[in-house]
Amino acid sequence: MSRAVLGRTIALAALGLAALFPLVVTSATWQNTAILMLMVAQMGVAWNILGGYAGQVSLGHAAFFGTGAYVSTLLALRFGLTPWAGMFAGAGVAAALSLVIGWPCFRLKGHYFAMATIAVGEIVQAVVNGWDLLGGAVGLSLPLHPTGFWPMVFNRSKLPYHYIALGLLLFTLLVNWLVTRSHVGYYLRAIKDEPDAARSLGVSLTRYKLYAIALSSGLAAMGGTLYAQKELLIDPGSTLSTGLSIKMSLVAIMGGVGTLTGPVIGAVLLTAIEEASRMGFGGTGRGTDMVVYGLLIVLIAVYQPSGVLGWIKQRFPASAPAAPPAPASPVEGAAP
Amino acid sequence: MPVTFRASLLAAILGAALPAAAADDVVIGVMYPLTGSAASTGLELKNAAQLAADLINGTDKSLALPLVGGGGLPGLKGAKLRLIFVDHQGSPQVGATEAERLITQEKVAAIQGAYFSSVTQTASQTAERYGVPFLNADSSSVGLTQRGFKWFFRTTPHDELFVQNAFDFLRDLEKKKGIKVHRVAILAENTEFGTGAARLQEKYAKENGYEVVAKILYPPKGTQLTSEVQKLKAARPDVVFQSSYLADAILSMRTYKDLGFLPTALLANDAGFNDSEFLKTMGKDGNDVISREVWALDLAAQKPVIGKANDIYKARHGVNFNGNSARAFTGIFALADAINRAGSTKPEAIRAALKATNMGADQLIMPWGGIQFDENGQNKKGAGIIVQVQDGKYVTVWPMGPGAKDVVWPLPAWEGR
Amino acid sequence: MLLLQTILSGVLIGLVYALVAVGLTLIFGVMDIVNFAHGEFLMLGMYSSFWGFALWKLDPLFTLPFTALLLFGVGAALYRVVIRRITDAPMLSQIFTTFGLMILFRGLAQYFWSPDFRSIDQSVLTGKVAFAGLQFGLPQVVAAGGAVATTGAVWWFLRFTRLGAALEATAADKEAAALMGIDAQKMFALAWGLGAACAGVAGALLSTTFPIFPEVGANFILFAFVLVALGGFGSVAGAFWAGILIGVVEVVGGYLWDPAYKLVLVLSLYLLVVWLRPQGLMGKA
Amino acid sequence: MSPPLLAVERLTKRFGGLAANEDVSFNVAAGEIIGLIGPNGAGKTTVFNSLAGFFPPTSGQIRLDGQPVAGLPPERMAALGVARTFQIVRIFKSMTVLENVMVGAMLHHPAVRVATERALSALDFTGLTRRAHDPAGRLTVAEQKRLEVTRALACEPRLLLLDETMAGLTQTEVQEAVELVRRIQARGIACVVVEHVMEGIMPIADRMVVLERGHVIADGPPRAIAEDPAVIAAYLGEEYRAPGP
Repeated sequence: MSRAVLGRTIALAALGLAALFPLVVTSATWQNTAILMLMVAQMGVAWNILGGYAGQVSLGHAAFFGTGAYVSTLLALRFGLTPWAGMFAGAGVAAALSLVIGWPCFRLKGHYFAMATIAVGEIVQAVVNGWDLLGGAVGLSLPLHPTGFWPMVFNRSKLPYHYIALGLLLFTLLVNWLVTRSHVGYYLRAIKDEPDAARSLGVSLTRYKLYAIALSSGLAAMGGTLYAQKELLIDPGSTLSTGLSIKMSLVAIMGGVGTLTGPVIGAVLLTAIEEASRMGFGGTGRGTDMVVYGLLIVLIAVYQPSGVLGWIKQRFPASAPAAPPAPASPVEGAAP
Repeated sequence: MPVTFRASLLAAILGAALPAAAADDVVIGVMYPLTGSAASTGLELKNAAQLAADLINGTDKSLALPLVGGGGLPGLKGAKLRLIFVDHQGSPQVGATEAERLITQEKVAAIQGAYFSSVTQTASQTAERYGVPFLNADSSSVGLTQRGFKWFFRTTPHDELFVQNAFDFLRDLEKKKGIKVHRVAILAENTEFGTGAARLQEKYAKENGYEVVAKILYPPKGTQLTSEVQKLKAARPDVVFQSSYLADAILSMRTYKDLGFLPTALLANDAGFNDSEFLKTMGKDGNDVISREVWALDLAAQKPVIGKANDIYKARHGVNFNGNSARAFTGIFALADAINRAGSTKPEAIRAALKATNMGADQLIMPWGGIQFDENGQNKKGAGIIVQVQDGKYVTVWPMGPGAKDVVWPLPAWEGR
Repeated sequence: MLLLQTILSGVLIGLVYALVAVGLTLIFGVMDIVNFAHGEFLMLGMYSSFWGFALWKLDPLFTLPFTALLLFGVGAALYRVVIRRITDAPMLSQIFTTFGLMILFRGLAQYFWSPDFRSIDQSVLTGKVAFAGLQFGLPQVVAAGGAVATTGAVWWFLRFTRLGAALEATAADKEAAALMGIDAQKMFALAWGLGAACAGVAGALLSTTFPIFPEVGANFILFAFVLVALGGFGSVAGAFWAGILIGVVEVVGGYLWDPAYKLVLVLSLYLLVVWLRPQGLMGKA
Repeated sequence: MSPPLLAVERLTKRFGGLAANEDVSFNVAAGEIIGLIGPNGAGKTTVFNSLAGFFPPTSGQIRLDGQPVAGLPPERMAALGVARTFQIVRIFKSMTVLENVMVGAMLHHPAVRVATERALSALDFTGLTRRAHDPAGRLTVAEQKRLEVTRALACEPRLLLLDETMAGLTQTEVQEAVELVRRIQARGIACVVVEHVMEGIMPIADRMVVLERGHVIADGPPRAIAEDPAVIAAYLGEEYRAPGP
């Protein structure tokens, strides 16, 4: 079995597992962990468009995640708009915001860009923190009732949240896949590898980086809406923090930067480590959970810097070229 | 990865998955911030809650509080209280996740937590969804008991009462000493805790006819407070109302001294100013700070059980109770009382018992009228006190009755202390 | 007068920021690695001072050389054990690693020393410096002076010693330096040692005024990042001047405007500068 | 008379106070091969970067079909039909050879399927077809240089700027490269070739432009250039590479 076929089989199996999981496993804790994994994966996949494919390492993506959360929540609280619509409104606002932020920041490269995005994220957090309309430091709360499909609030059953999170992840993956299959995806990878060469081939760096950040932030914002609907409380500290931004990049790195499914794998792994170390050691009050969590991250980063997918590629090198044989095409020039 | 390490992690994961508890125990989930910048407080709260459970499970009856020394809950044939502590890391999302785990995996009868108002909010939401009683002993955000929840109970008074107390105190003091306060300034951390208090303080100051000459919100986790103190100095307030956690409380006091800022009085909003570490660090410079509180050791003069409980706590952990730990201690007693009367660990029965709670003042180590919940789950009989640091100790100065010390007013100069 | 006082207060704290950032920029300059765990070096420096004081009643100023040495050892050892393995890894993996170290160090500090807030309550440094109607706390003045001295020493070391020149050469061009017979591994370890020592000294200088707790690094790391980027990655002089600039803008801005937004002000200034001058104030283009 | 494909008019580029190019003027007609030579540091690469849009000129004008284009960014220049290679190869290492070329082809054919077809035919033209699905980083240096040419060709340029595509190649490889440039010309694409390897450029160039210290010191057919005293003097100053027979 070639690696491509094997990969597809595993992906289908994973999808099946994700779809059936909450029906088979009825423990709310495990169901909840699965939802967290899906949500974190969605963030990582969204982040990956800009940080992975285009190679622009953003450490301020929580600003967009938070924008999505705040926009849909505000629309729901003020105008009774269903979060289903609010989710897209939030994505739109976040994408617009990302263009305003991206345009100046894309003058910067490498570490300079990463640092600037941290600064932007912190500014957004500080501004929202002092913005009364958005509840300031207290944040905004959504009511527990009414529940149901349109208000996107569900009471005890975890199933709706699970399938919304799964759907959103699949949607994000689909967008990601479409990007990689279009010229935009090729351009982004070209920009990441050799920006000057890309320009010489007619690729406008600013334009395609802006495409990437708009898509990436819009999708991250949709995740923000889901967060708001699940936790029913959003505040600057939990939806706009740099820690959250870093987490988005962490899952991508852990799984494999610039790959379609890398962030998903990373999210499953990181969430598992996080939850297990906290559940296992958190109650001691001695910081053991942080020691375990930190240590595991360092070990993975040091011993597997290219992520889980990188490890798989090393371990199981492709035996045959993955791409299909080239179709014959008419020759324009003279044969050599 | 070392094998033992992997094994222990695996054990932890499996351990979390296994159904909890010998059937006889009454399991209560307790959630506090056990890592992060509030971990120090979280640990104190954990210790106090555990002590309460141990006293109830033990057989030593020398402490004159209900249920103590009964070897468990008599209403459940001597079932022991078992507390499961979880770390919510100060994150509302983790709070909700952990509450759910406590309810569904550990099958807790009730939950107590979570110190941070934001985490209390999401965690109690989860409890509400599942129909499990959530007792909050230490979050003072007013909104928590305005959500119309059926399963949420709060023993501590909230911010509005505390702020009211502070202004009642000022009024009483003006009357008693024949002085007049005109200008007040507000300094608060720009977080949920600080801004909430600042808003109320501003409102009450205006209602009471004081002039608010400055309202300064500073970002948390800062490195210096120089600009804030300069601004305060320029505003020349008589009284400064301050809401800060420990690091900023220490930093601000030092900056006051360095920059020579001396208001007539400093009225702190609990938190950092009442932390065990505060006076140790500030030494004489911490003297004469006034703060709102819910507990003080000198209350033991009128209520010996306070001193007795404190002795036990101090013997175990080396420090005195403070307002936070005393409230966590009391929270467990309130839960135990209700579960004992319910005679069952069924949530509905416990909730009914909580609604019917009527603990008297003598059954608590708090200076409260007792514990009795209103229709929103708020304790009607809670009360605040005002303490002042005098000679390195917190002494009660309000309510001004028997046992209350006289207030040192104004603040003496920094030099020559 | 109040304004002048405010400006000078800004300079004092800015110099301490600069010292933290100098360590960070040194590591970056030589290795192109942004160290997220840098604030934890500062935390360790603080705890080193604290334990010297708590166990043996030694003043942080007295134990400062020891703290510097200890942190040098921690930095160099960290390089040997961990960082060495990720020298050639992509930038993201390096961020990932140092971020993990940050969490690990905080966890370890809490594990061994409890999450309690500590402080050094009886230093030889108490009192005030007052002149011409201005007044400053003695600890702040000493901290600023110590920061200037340490930064100056690092600058001197890089400029005027053989070892420093070797370090600079490695920073400028690793291959060329290797051809000149400079052992890059040694230089990297030296950079980490020095970088950690700078942060450790800053921690020691702050330990008499600032509360000490496992997460204290978080308070300083953001400014250190801003300074490094603002001054120009790898530029010691740039970090120094950026420190003063940011300190003054933070304190004066907070005073004249709203303290709630002083962070916004500082970060906006930083973004404006790098927008106009992407390589930072004194960075190489 | 219609304007030349490319007209460089008094192009000047200064960095700080230093002039890398001063008053550089020359024309390129459609389908012509121009050799751009000169000693090291004469400013050849600066001219290239200005033509390709990487450096906005300090003064002077560049015209393409008579239209002023000086100061346009590289991506606009590429769209107008100016493609280039780099002195130090800049291939997309994370991509396959085919994908590298597709990025070029997408300039005029964004649809992936069409771009694939175009890229494959370009690879066929340059003789890299059998490497199409290899990771680009695994190619030899000569192949990488050829890949850059292929990628630039996929942009369907009218003017191709080749920056030292023959440096470091073996004798056989140089001959292959020369052959390739000829075939490119045969497709009606004009080339400006910066080259140190004289035996590579002399036989194919229609005209040579010689730069020294930023100035054009000679402009004419290769034969005439080889005998120009000013050119010989300029080259005697440094390590001299004998021109071809």
